[in-house]
Amino acid sequence: MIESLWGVLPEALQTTVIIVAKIVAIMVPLMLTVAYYTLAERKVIGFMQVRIGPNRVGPRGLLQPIADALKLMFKEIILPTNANRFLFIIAPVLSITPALAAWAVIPFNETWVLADIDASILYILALTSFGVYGVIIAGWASNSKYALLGAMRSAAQMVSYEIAMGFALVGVLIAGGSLNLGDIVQAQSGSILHWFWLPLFPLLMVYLISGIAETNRAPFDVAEGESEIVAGFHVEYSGMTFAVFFLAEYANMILIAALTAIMFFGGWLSPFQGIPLLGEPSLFWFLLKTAFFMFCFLWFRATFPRYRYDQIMRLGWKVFIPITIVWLLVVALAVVVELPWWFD
Amino acid sequence: MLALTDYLTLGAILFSISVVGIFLNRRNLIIMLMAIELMLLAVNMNFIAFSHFHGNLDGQVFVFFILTVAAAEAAIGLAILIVLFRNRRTINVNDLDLMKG
Amino acid sequence: MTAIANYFRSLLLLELLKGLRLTGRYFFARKFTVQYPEEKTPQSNRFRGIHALRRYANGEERCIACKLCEAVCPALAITIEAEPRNDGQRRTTLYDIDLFKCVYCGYCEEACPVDAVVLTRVFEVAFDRRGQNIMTKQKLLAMGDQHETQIASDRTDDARFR
Amino acid sequence: MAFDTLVFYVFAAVLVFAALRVVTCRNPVHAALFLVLAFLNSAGLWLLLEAEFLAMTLVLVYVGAVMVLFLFVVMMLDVNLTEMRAGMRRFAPLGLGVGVLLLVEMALIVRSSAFSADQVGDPVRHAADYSNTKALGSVLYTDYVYAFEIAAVILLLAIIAAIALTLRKRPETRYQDPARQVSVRREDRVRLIKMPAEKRG
Repeated sequence: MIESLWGVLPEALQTTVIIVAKIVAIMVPLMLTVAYYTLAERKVIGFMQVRIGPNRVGPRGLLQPIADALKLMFKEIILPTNANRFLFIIAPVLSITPALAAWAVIPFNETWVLADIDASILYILALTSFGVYGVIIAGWASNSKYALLGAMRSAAQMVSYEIAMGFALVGVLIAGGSLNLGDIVQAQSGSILHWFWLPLFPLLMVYLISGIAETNRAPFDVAEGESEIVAGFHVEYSGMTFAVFFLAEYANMILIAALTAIMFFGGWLSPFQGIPLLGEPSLFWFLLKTAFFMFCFLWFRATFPRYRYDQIMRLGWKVFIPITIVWLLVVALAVVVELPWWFD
Repeated sequence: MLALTDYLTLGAILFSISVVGIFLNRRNLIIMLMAIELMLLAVNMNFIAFSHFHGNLDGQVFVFFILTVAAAEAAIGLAILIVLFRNRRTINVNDLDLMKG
Repeated sequence: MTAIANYFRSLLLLELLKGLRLTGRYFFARKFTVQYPEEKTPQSNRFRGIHALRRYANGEERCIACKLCEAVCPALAITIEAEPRNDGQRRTTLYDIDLFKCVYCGYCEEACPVDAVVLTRVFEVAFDRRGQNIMTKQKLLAMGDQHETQIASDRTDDARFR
Repeated sequence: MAFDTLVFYVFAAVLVFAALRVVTCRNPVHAALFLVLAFLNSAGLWLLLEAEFLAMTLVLVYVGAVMVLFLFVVMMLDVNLTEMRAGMRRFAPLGLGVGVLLLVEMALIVRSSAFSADQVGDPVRHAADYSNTKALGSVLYTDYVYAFEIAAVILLLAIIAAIALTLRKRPETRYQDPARQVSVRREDRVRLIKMPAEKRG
């Protein structure tokens, strides 16, 4: 019955249905991860501060994200006076779209990738650079001093760190010899020593730290800076609009974690390559690596005090960019002389 | 089937709009800069269309160089704008007449 | 030379790793969280919670309207008005404590010559209407009546330190 | 109507609308945002023309960096909007006249037989594994390598020029040197002194 109905559909519609199903298959787990990532953040930071974190809603607090979501949904959305209505509402959408759209090119294993395009690194760079608009527009449309200050800060910060991040990715694509994320993972196959974290270690550090700065997370969260500009660009947001900003931030963190796993830690490749069963490349390894870097985000937030704004800019321009440029030269040289076992 | 002329017409319309924009905003330096960016976009559109329809990559290479030069131009233009605003507290083109003597 | 060595050492991010190690260790440490409504932290007998006015054993209220507590209150939370009673004794007609102003310093208790105003161990207070923040004389006396045994035993325990 | 034709007309319509709003907008911030919209739409059109690399670069460079810079400047400068608008109506007839003249001239050229379909021919169909980025790169680093290096020098020049133009030392502000702050050791700052305790009077 169902098969005969399926056969009746025109071919274009069939592919559309399949693609939509794939998108849903990526988005639903992703949004669930985002929801539980917020709980994980509160739990992990609580644990590091010798507290136990939320434990009231459901067993061990496991239903807390659902309670939070319900609360945010039923809250009123307040429009500030003289705010630009259209831009005010569109800003959260603009900030979450790139965070979700980037998942189109993330390979989960050899075959599971929504769009296997050639220039996936370029695509991701273009999308992440677009993420800054949500912040700027939110800050400007709120018609509030604090929001504008926060937006200015995070705009400058994100644009500055984009350069360091882009250069780090250039290093990866020189080493991997491709712009396609799947090919980059394949280029790392061999053993754990063939993964790019070792030859590209400075770039890995720069990428990870720039990623934190890019997502406006602690210790680079001057854009929010609770103690100085209350909540930065999203002071005026409430209810669901605020929730969307929140989701965007966490989706971006997961994206950066996944990209780090793919580009420096061999994506779906197993660290025990060569050993039977355990050495099989699989989705599990990719998720494990991503989860580790997601944990690192929380770990950093629990550990480091917030940077001052001028220190952030100094770090980005005067430290990271020189380091990446120097290491790009090293990597390019290593590739040209075909340094054994890294780039064989 | 799309033809070369469709893209060229689009480029022409864009170019004309940006020329009109420069006339309309003769006082506002920022919008004038934006109109110039729009003009370059129209030119790029033509280059890429030609490159596609002739099967020759040289047009795209040229667009690449236009993009770099335009980025440099925007950076320097905005820097000049900021210095102007710092010194004169205005970016009105009519007020920038010190050189008349 | 040391400057150069320091520069290269700074590239290793040792301080950051030290910090991460510390928080990483505490991640596995035993947690000290007290599950508040079910569990409660122990209280001292000097705990300074919400106020009460005491009575003598015969039911006579202790306060003689000397207004020392009003004078000593650093937050100006206490308001007292007094008149002679029918039997000629001086008593308060109005004794209000504004809990929004009170800083729970306990000076009023220290100042009181007859141990009339005291701070009880009650700290779980919530208001849902305007005006509930004012502790009137009736409410204060009721507090005192309700918690008299606890108040008295706390005072006797603490007496030798006073 | 074929699918790509439909896409072309949608993108082109939004692009022309956005361009019109850029030049007629009352508020420079709105103008900048409409310019962003125009860039995004033309990136879509370039994808249609199989120029993936340049479409991505357009988004990356223009939307991600240049327009952010524009917005930054527009939001920072406290521009008097009414004064900016003053001459608009006066310049409108002249501007429109020149614009229409330009459009008519270009239309005459574009619609001439030199660009017609039989003259130009169909675009080259590429194989499935054709990579626009790779092809562009191989041309860029061989035939155009000198031009490429000049472009790099121009960018360097722009960086230096922009910094040199806007750099100013404010004498009243206090700066700090993080390197010096970090390299301070205890011995430089704290001096332990031994001294006899004073006698009590």
